[in-house]
Amino acid sequence: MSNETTFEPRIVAFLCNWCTYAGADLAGTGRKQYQANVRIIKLPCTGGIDPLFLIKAFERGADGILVSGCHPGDCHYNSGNYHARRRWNVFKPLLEFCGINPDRIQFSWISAAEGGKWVETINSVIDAVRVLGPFEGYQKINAIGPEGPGEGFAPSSDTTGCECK
Amino acid sequence: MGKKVGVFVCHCGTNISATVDVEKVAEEAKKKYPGVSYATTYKYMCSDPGQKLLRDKIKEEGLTGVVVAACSPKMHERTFRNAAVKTGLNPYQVEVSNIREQCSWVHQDKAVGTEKSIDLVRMMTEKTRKDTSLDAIKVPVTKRALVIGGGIAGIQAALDIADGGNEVILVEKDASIGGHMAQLSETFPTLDCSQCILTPRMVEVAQHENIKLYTWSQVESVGGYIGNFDVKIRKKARAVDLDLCTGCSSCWQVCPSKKIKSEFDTELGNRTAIYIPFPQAIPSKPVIDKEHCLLYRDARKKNIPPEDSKVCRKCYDVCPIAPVKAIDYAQEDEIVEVKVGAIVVATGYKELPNNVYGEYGKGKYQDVITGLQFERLASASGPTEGEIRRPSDGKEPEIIVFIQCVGSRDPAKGCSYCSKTCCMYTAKHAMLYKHKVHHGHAFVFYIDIRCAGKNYEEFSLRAIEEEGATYLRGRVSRIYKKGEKLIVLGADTLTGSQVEIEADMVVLASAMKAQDDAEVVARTLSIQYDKDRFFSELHPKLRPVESSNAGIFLAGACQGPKDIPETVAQASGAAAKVMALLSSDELEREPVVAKVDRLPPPVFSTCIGCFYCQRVCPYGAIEQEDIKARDGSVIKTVARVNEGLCQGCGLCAATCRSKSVELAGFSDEQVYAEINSVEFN
Amino acid sequence: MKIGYYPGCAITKGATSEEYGTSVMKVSEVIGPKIEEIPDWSCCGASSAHATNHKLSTALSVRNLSLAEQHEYEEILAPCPMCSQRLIISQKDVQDDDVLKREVEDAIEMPCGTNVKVSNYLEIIKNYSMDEIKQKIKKTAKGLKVACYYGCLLVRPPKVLKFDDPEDPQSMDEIVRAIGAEPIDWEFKTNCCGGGFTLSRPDVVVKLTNDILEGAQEAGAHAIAVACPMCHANLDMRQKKIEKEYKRKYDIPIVYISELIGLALGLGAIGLGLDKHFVDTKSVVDAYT
Amino acid sequence: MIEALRKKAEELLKNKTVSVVFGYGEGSTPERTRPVFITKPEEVNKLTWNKYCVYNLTTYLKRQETRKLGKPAIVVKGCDARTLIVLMKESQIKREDVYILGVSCDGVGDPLAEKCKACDVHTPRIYDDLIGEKGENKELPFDERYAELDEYENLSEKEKWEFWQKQFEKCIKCYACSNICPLCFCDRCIVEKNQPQWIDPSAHARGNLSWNVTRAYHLAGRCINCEECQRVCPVDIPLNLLNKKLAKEAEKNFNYRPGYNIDDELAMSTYNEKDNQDFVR
Repeated sequence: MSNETTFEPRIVAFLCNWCTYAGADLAGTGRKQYQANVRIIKLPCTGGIDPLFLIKAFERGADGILVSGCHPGDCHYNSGNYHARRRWNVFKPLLEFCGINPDRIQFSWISAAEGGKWVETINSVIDAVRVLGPFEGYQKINAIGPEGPGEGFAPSSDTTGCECK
Repeated sequence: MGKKVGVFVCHCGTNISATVDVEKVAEEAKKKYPGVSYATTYKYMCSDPGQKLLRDKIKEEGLTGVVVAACSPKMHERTFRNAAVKTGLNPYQVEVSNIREQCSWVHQDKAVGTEKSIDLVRMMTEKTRKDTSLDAIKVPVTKRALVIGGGIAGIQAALDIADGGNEVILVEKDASIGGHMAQLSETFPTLDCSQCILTPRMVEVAQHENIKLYTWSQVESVGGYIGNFDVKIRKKARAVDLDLCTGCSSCWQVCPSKKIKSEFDTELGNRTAIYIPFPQAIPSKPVIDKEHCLLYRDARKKNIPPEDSKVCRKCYDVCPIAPVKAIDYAQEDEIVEVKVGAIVVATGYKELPNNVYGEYGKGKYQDVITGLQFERLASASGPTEGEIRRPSDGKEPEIIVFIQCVGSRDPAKGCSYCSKTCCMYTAKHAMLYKHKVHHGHAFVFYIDIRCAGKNYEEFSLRAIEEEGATYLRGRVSRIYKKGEKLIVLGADTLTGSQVEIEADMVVLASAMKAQDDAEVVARTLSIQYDKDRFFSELHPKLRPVESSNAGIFLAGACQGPKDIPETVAQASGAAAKVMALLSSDELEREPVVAKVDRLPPPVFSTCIGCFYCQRVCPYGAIEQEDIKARDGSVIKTVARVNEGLCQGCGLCAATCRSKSVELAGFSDEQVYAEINSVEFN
Repeated sequence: MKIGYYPGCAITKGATSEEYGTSVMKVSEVIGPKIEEIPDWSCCGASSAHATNHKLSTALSVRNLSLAEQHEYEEILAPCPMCSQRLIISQKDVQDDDVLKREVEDAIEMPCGTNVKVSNYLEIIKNYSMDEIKQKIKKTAKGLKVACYYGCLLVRPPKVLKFDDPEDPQSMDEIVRAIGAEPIDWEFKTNCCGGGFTLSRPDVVVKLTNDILEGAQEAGAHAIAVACPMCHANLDMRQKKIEKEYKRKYDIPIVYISELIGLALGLGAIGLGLDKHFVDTKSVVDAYT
Repeated sequence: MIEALRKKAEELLKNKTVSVVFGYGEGSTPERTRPVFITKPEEVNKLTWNKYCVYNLTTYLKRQETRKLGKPAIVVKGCDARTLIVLMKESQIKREDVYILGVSCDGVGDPLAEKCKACDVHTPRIYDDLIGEKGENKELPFDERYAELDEYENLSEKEKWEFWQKQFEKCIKCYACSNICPLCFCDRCIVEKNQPQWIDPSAHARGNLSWNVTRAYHLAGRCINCEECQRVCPVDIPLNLLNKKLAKEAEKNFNYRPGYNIDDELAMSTYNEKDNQDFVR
């Protein structure tokens, strides 16, 4: 689990294809440096992000999550981000109610033109989670499983049920 | 049998390899990732030899899945997929791991970059292992185009498409086509008469056998998708039968309501209640303004059908058409339904009205006018027949002040952008003024002079050097009336002095704004718009005429302020795009569409038919399907995706509680695999 | 609700414009709202202080806000617009700048008064006393054409003050209408009177005030109403000099809006300070019947 | 009231308006009731109504066994009737396919059930027949209706986590909660999906948070807080607290109460351009 000396937060970012993913690309094109603690998963739209994805990311050892998409009114699919916002409006308080720190699950609107905002946002998410420390609570439950510690990568065939191929 | 995945790590010259140990990434992949049977690196994967390497190895190694770790998939995903197709591998078995934009370019430390790349490649490998082969969706194309807006942009687009041999439906909300360009006096930088160059094109539209023109009409709704749009057009009742009317002008000559402010003349002139907007109108047939017409007013007051009112029927009486007159008071709106394959949006702009600036009198001074009003004053067909005279008393202004950037570049008034045309038309105005009022003096207040365009700089210099307009760099802080004069207080920032000018007339170079109903239009068409409500192009540089909705193209000032040459160029560009689209019989679409599962009886589908998916779908792509027993009785009603309508956002999949809907290319298995393999070092 | 009264140096007892302060107090006794002078108030940091030392002027200003909060006032009336503007801007400055806030708190040895609302005189009348005026009015100035002159400080900078339309304010016009006089439409409502240059560049002041007087006269004004001691001084005190310089007769009484209200409520002209003006105000007093 | 209920049921069965009546019957002890499914007019005396009728009978609308019995008349309290509205909105039943026997109710349970403490649907908001007096449904203030949550919302983050972990640890994944829930009507629950297996279905703590959070989230903007899940939970997890928290957020953010007005758009299938986004950067 976490290294005793330095804790490096593990952030999973779920980005929409049209705005934030392109914004993160733009940060790259502009060679804007940021901390490397993030792994990006691209989906067509924030509206297509099921809360299960976020829970799964925590199960797989994420210390924090960022969900980011187009600004309201700019959704490539017109209303995807509005529906997403509705979801997070109930899902985030639910997680907080269960004792998950709000900084561990964050949301942003970052357009394809906002490379700078992407850098600022991801850095600040990483910093915030760094302050919180590792998500030990979740890691503890994970450790209880029959397959032993849930940390780390296991070949997918073990966890996705039978592979009837 | 498991999938055999090949991993190709690109150096991108040194763009990647400088901060990522590409060899190590490939090595790790080969050593540790399940399913990876081959891994290598190459200098430039996107180059011809790079693509050849990819093709060769797919064949040699019998790869059934490919991960290319390179630049953003937005750059070369298509390149690699196309390369794979040539080997017979399904293109959707090829994925790109973004280790340049989102890794090597943003992290300096090579160890860190390498570790992250290893993670990213692993995640994409896991996803690839769950990739399924997908086939592009083929949809037929309706070979007809719709052009919305009959200004110069719409006219140009319609003519180009029609000349290409396609049917065009041109919809214009006003009584005549022509738009703003018809209102202009002379055009920069050549000073040729706007109407002289425009009206022949308008006539061409009217006479073109491939163009069907609907004026006094609006697009009510747009359904469907690229190649197959279903459009409803509302033909507003104009109280005149266009088929019968010959445009003989008898009716508007006898109309007793003569003092109605003419919209075409920017309220500087008058028109009648039954009217054509301007003499060269197309169609040259009138419309009744029901707001002001005595008969309709009477009918509204008495709450009776207009045809029963007896107040004034002069236009009807005078109409020479027999036996059925062309005037039809009882005419009602009509909805026309058409199918088109492509749409060009050319809805134009709106000029910022002159009542926005309190410091310029908020519109209370008659002699403070907008640029467009000046155009009407300077136009030979305008209310003063081209003489520059003050609206208040008809006197010739001897001192005239032009103020640039009124609204534009002023975030306080809601337009942070530059309207682009004003520097040029103000220079033109100053010239036209000097041509007409030789002894007069023109002052121009400006922030910057932006005249970038062919012969533009020379044109603006002419206004200064040859025509003697006094250009003052600074803003006007205040206009107030003193007797018959307008006192203009401003700053000359080049000399650092205050300027006070006793002017006879002031012309505001008002900003070009998006149309008031731009949002409504955008929603009707499901296209995006920007913060200023101008419609968004798909890519600011490389896809400037495509909207965010496939098959819908943009032309002219509805996409952002533009002058005539630029508008015409964009319109022709949009027309070319439309023709390319209409030239094929079938279209291929990315098969990234949702699908509701189907299973053998007795389950049929895990869908329980709550239809949340149907409610959230932005495209109406979810339909209800009855699953029936042999006897025809309904066993259950479940959701089904219309692939033609689905745009692949995945809203339905995320909304479905039982995960009975999945998005191809981002299936549950694929996303799960990706998340599940997140491992940090 | 208690409203703290902050007179400032210009209109406090014995100062050059004390008639403004006196009339504000007297009017408030009749139509409310109840106002109480903030104990131990100090300079608002206007004029020299804010031109030379931002921190000092902010601290001076905020000290008064803090005092007001200590005495549990939720709102402050500062009739002099120079004061109200300084108080509001300083409040915003400390709200926006934590470092400055700490420095100011060190200097004044009190927590910054960031919550108390600061209002100018027109705001107070509009928010609390319009109905009272209509009920308690004894005389009306029917036919008296009044040019409402707001000057620059009441409405600017609009982003911070957020009071009325900065180009065409109406609040004073409404009050004038309420007392039965006729506010005229004219061009110079928010023009500069040259306030800041009153001592250093009287030539500029004379030109600017002449524009205002000329504008009022041409629009047919019988009097100019003001709500600022600086405007009053420039228009009233300099009127003779302007007349001489521009060879034009004005003779336009310059009256405080509070004096106009006072007269309508039947208060004595002398008690309201109308005898202290340079230009004779008799024509205004006589217009009330 | 019982007489009126039986008479109505008899009439409906006799004239074949319905083929079955879902109602409450006497239980094994006086403090218990149990569901009864009456198909013959002569059996209507089995029907009863008293303060022990806590169950929400609408759950039988989703079950194959009871569906087979034909068109039902169903006895519902005001709260249960809200479920019917949700089920109709979600296309699970058609209005004409169910006969609603609303009963006016002053609260059930002994001691009084938590759900009854801030009840504002004493009279059902939808019914074909109302048994009992039509009472006034005075809407109670928002805070009062969600007062039960205050204690838990005020816990510190750490206390919250520990509290819920202690609760979830107990979960044996018996799925009684979703079985009893009238709104958990999927043919295949997400937890049953094994390709991929998003939620670990086995009875150990791993995956318990995922299961319980997902179960609650899937009821967001839908649950009418009948508390049946909590009642049937064999290990006493206060499941309805989660449901109620979501109901509170949905009402606060979207001004929406499920099953309250049949014309309201389902909260989680719509949006408002002005929805709260204070939490978004």
